[in-house]
Amino acid sequence: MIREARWTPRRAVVIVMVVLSAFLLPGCYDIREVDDMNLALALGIDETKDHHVSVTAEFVNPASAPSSSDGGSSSSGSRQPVIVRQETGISIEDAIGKFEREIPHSVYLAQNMLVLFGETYARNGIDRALDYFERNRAFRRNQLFLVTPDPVTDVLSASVDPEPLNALGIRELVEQSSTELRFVQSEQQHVMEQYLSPSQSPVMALIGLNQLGHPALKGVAIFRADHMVDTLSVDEMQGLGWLLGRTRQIALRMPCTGAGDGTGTTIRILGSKTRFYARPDHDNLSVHLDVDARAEIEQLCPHEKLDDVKLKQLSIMASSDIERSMRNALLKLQQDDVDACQFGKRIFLQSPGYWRKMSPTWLSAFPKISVEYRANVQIVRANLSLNTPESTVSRSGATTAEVAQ
Amino acid sequence: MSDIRISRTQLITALTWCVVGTGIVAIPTAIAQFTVRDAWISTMLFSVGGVMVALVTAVFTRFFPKRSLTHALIDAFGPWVGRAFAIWFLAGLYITNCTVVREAEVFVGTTILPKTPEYVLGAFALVAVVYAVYMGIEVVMRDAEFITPLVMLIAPILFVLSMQHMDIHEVLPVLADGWTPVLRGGVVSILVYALEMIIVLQFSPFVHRSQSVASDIFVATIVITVVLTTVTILTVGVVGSSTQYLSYPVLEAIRTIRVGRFLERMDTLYVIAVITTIFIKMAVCHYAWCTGMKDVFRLSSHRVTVFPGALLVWGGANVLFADADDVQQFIFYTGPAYAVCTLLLMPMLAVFAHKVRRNS
Amino acid sequence: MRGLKLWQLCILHGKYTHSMASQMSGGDMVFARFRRVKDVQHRSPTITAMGWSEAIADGDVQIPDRSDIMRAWLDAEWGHCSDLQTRELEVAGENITLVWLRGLVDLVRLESGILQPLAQVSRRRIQMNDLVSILYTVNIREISTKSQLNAAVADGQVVLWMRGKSQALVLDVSDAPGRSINKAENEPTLEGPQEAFIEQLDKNLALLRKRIRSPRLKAESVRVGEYSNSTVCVVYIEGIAKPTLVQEAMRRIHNISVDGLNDINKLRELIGDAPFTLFPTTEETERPDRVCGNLLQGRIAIMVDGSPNCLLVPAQFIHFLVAVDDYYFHYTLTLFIRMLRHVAYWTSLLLPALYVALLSYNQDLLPTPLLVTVAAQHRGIPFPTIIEALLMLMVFEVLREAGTRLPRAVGQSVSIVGTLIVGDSAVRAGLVSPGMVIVIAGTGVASFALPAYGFVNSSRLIQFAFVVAAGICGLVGILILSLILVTHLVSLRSFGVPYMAPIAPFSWSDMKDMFIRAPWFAMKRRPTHLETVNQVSNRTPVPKQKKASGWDLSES
Amino acid sequence: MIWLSLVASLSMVVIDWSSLRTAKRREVALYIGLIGLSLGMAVGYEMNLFSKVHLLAPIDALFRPPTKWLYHIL
Repeated sequence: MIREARWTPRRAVVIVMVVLSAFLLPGCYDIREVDDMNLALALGIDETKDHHVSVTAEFVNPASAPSSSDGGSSSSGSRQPVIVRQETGISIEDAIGKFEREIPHSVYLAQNMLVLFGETYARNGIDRALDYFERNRAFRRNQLFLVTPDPVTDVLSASVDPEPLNALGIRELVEQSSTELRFVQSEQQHVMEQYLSPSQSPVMALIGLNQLGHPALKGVAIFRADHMVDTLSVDEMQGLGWLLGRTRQIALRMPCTGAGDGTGTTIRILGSKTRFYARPDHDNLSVHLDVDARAEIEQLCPHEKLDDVKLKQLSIMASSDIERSMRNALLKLQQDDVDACQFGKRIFLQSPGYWRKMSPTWLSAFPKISVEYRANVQIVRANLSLNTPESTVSRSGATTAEVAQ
Repeated sequence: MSDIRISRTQLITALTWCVVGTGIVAIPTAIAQFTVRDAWISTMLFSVGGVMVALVTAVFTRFFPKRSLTHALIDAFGPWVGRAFAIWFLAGLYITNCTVVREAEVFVGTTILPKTPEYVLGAFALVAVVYAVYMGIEVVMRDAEFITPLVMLIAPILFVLSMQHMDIHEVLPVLADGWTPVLRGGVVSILVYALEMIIVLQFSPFVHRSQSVASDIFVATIVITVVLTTVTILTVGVVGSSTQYLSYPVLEAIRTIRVGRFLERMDTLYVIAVITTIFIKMAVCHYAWCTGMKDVFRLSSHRVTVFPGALLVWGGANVLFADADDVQQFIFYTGPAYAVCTLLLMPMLAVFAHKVRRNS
Repeated sequence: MRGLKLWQLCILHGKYTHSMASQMSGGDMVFARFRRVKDVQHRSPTITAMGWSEAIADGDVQIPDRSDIMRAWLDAEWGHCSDLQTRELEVAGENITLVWLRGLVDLVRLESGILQPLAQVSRRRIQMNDLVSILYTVNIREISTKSQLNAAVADGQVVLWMRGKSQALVLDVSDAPGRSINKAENEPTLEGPQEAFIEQLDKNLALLRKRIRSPRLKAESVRVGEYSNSTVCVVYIEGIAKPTLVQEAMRRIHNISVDGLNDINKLRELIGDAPFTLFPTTEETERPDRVCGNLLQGRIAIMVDGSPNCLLVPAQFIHFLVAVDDYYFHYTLTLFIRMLRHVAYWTSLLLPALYVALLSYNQDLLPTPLLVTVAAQHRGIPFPTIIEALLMLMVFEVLREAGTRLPRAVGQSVSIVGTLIVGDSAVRAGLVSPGMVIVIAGTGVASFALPAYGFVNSSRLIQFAFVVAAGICGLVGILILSLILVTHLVSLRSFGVPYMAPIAPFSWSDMKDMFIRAPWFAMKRRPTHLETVNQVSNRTPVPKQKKASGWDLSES
Repeated sequence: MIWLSLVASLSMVVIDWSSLRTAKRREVALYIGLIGLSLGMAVGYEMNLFSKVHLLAPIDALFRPPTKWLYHIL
């Protein structure tokens, strides 16, 4: 078929005009020049004494980054890379609205990567914030939800050298730990998943300031539904990791059996996997947790020799260490009555019907659950050296191998 | 005009994009009203609707080869009754088209251009649609063919990248709540989105071999079912229970993508892919409507109604529905029965009347 | 109007009058070999007539046989033509007049091939036929009308008229000035042949003949142009090219009625498909090897006397992303290069627009560290991004134009001054952001990577539209405009073949020479969308590898 | 929206002008009718008429009960 379109020049001109005017008439409603915005990288949310919400925002300081006008060399070191501002309002959006009125350039939230809840706010319930963060199109569900026991403003303005931008640095801190324990990376989406799961117990990473005033990962905060209940220290956090499932690259430190001079044995768990078995009786729920781990030796006590016996001994020690750690963590969770170890969810996955009967009384049942642990650590390699240097030398100058002969 | 030929590939791609375009936006949300964990079973039910359409098409093309649906209605019922039925069908097409435009407006307005008035967005899109429809069905089909490789390039990247956040436990346990929510969830995808494929009957005169239309629909059904099911599993796996309250769960699944510091924020890519496929859907619907108008009002060309029709669709999209929720309510609670009466019953009625007439 | 109608009649009448023409011109060796090409060298009489408006009025008026009338007519017709030479000779008692135009005639051959033999004639009462045998070193044909005489003189041939005869002889000793065959300047290649077309049609045809030594290579020619009377030649291979395609091309050429046609671009605009599109629907090339390759694929070539370029139709989008080097390199490299070229094309079209959209609308798409850097770069720039982009694009276009128009030595310094010094100082002065300079430069480089110059020009224009769309509506604007662009592209046709042919409508077998270039042994068929008469182009068996690649390893 | 629809209908009339002059009377009437209908819609939209008047109400009334019933029996 030959195209029947009879093009006349006038028609072409008109079509071009129509297309152009279609674009030009409405104007640019959504234009937002990159110069005219404050890039918010982190939001801190806390509560004032009169139960108002104070929002701390961390903006990129455009003057500090190398720009075209100063050639990228001078004066960038002296200025703060981020600007931290705080506003108070009756709700989060109210406080953020105040930023618009009090800071030149509008707030740009789409690059926000952290939401840092103050401990007070978290304890009084983060449900006030959740809908805002879920609904607002600017926020992405991979931003981190964190809790801090320290003043939010301090954490957000603390230096995280060598990373110039505070929020990026904190995010990296959390991500580094999350290679060991995945649940530490408490992205909004994971928090929401846990919040909506049968167990209803979100976990968020806990960021605090260390003695030098730098942010550091202090453990995790555990929530019963939307209220923060308690925090787990880094050690207890590991226990929670084994309760929950897979972990990687966790170091276990155990004291020396003999004259410990502070060093101790360190075993790095290369990877572990936890199996969960629930035996539902009508009253008494008993749970069985099986941890399988592979490990390598990172450090041995001085003068110790690595032989079959030692290896077996080490793996038993590591296993019992894991069991102890799990027991401690679970004890704490049961005391707090928080199912952060996701038992509820896992029971639901195993037998939805049983869970449906169980769920109304779950909070009272959870502390009574009897749990059996069985950890099995298999040491798969000894790293670069087979024995400690100390074990091979004797005062006579002969090596142990010679002595043995 | 009978020189125009649509190849089978073109028909299948166009059909696929027609359903997937808005389906990928609306179907997960629709199903999540009833079930989240078993949503993927509901999307699998799409194939039931697809097979239904394929059967109807097979019957229709046997009795009316080289006839569009509106033409067939007029042939079967005579000029006046037939025209009334055809107008009923065209009204259905018009409302469908309005729904699609409004959905697209709301989608873009919510996701990337919040300050732009929705009707402006609709006008933008319709400029492109009008141009394509004006140039004829071949161009629309080739558009569909052209974008296919592009979408096929984007989609797997997005899916693979969002897989990293997927947790298969969100989809388990299967059928924990029984079949009822699954079936309820399937209603919209079977009765609204699958039945939309009947639109093909408007093009059947142009298809290369009209006998193969039914099998093309069948192939398209399989493709669509696979795509939708994959998307749904992925979405539920990534987004989890939040699917129930999120407006655009698939978008949220894609927004979670983050690979290192350099690869993140791919959602606009997704929005762009969706708009592109919705563009195909709008063009196909509008073309079907225009050819219908041509049959009913005995116009010299489908081009007569391209421009004013698009204007009417644009007006209707903003006027028929008071708000975004209204669109959803319409699709969920009016759409199924309306689609059955308009899209499924019309061709069957035409065939029936044709048979009765021939026998008498 | 009357002239036009008559003219068309003439064309219809003289469309395929080769046989007639060959009878009239007598069978010499040249005709025997170039049966179809004869129109190039000696026009068919009917077509010749229409070139001159007066001649149309005259119709086919006989050449006068009386000497005074002839002289008067020549003075009137060729008056004020100072380069017209007439020479009256007395050969064996007969009065002979030679007429030619100075400068178009090879004087040496005039001397040795015509004047000397004539001077030696001793026999009395010679006839026209005797002259033909006397002047055996030149091609001779007989004409009988004034318009033919005019045309022959204008073509640079010598017309011999004998008193008392109403016929004349045309002696072909024309040697129009022209350059010799040079290297291809616009489509350079590293490894392929270097010859390029020149402004002379017969030489150009010979360049093709040299490569396709078969009588199936056909060259049909038409005279076009009321005054210029130039030859347009449609070249194709019989048995490959679709016959209706050739007919369509001939039809379009016959429809042309212009005063002068000396350039391929004029022809292209006169016979192209969609006159208002920015995209070329015909391809032009200066390389005979490329033309040959395309002829063998089933396309046809159109050449114009006086143009060093050749038009290839039908032209698809994909042809403009194919460089001739693709076929002279090993296919493994070409595969990568072709992909790169596709990327480069879309980059040159979209990159500035994407940058504008990302900076003024969709900042959320940028990764945070990048956005921080970009924002810092852009700080202090007085213009919004869209204005900055348009400004830079303009400056770049001006520089590019300055570079091409100036002599080569100066042009280089202009581009160095322009890009390096102006660009750098603009960045230092804080007028433009370094990111924008990178983007614009990247766009330019991407467009330089494309082989077809005319095609790149379209993207030069379209990129402005995209930048404006991005400035108005961000990525959605770009998207809508690209949808319109795609719709436009798929709606185009070139000589009946869809412009986006192997993609839409989709054809799997044609993909072999599209995104990739399949190895020669794998390209068995001609492109299906050209609907060639004969599909198979390659019958070579696939070369066997030394060791079997399958299970049956022979060494064990 | 009135403004935009006015511009749109004007430009489409200009584009189609040559076709409209040769078109049948029925086609022109349909053309004008459709444009008029959409202009009316635009005016109604600007007057906030359609938050009160629901154009799809008859269809809703007709088809919502069977759909609800369908959901109910499943």
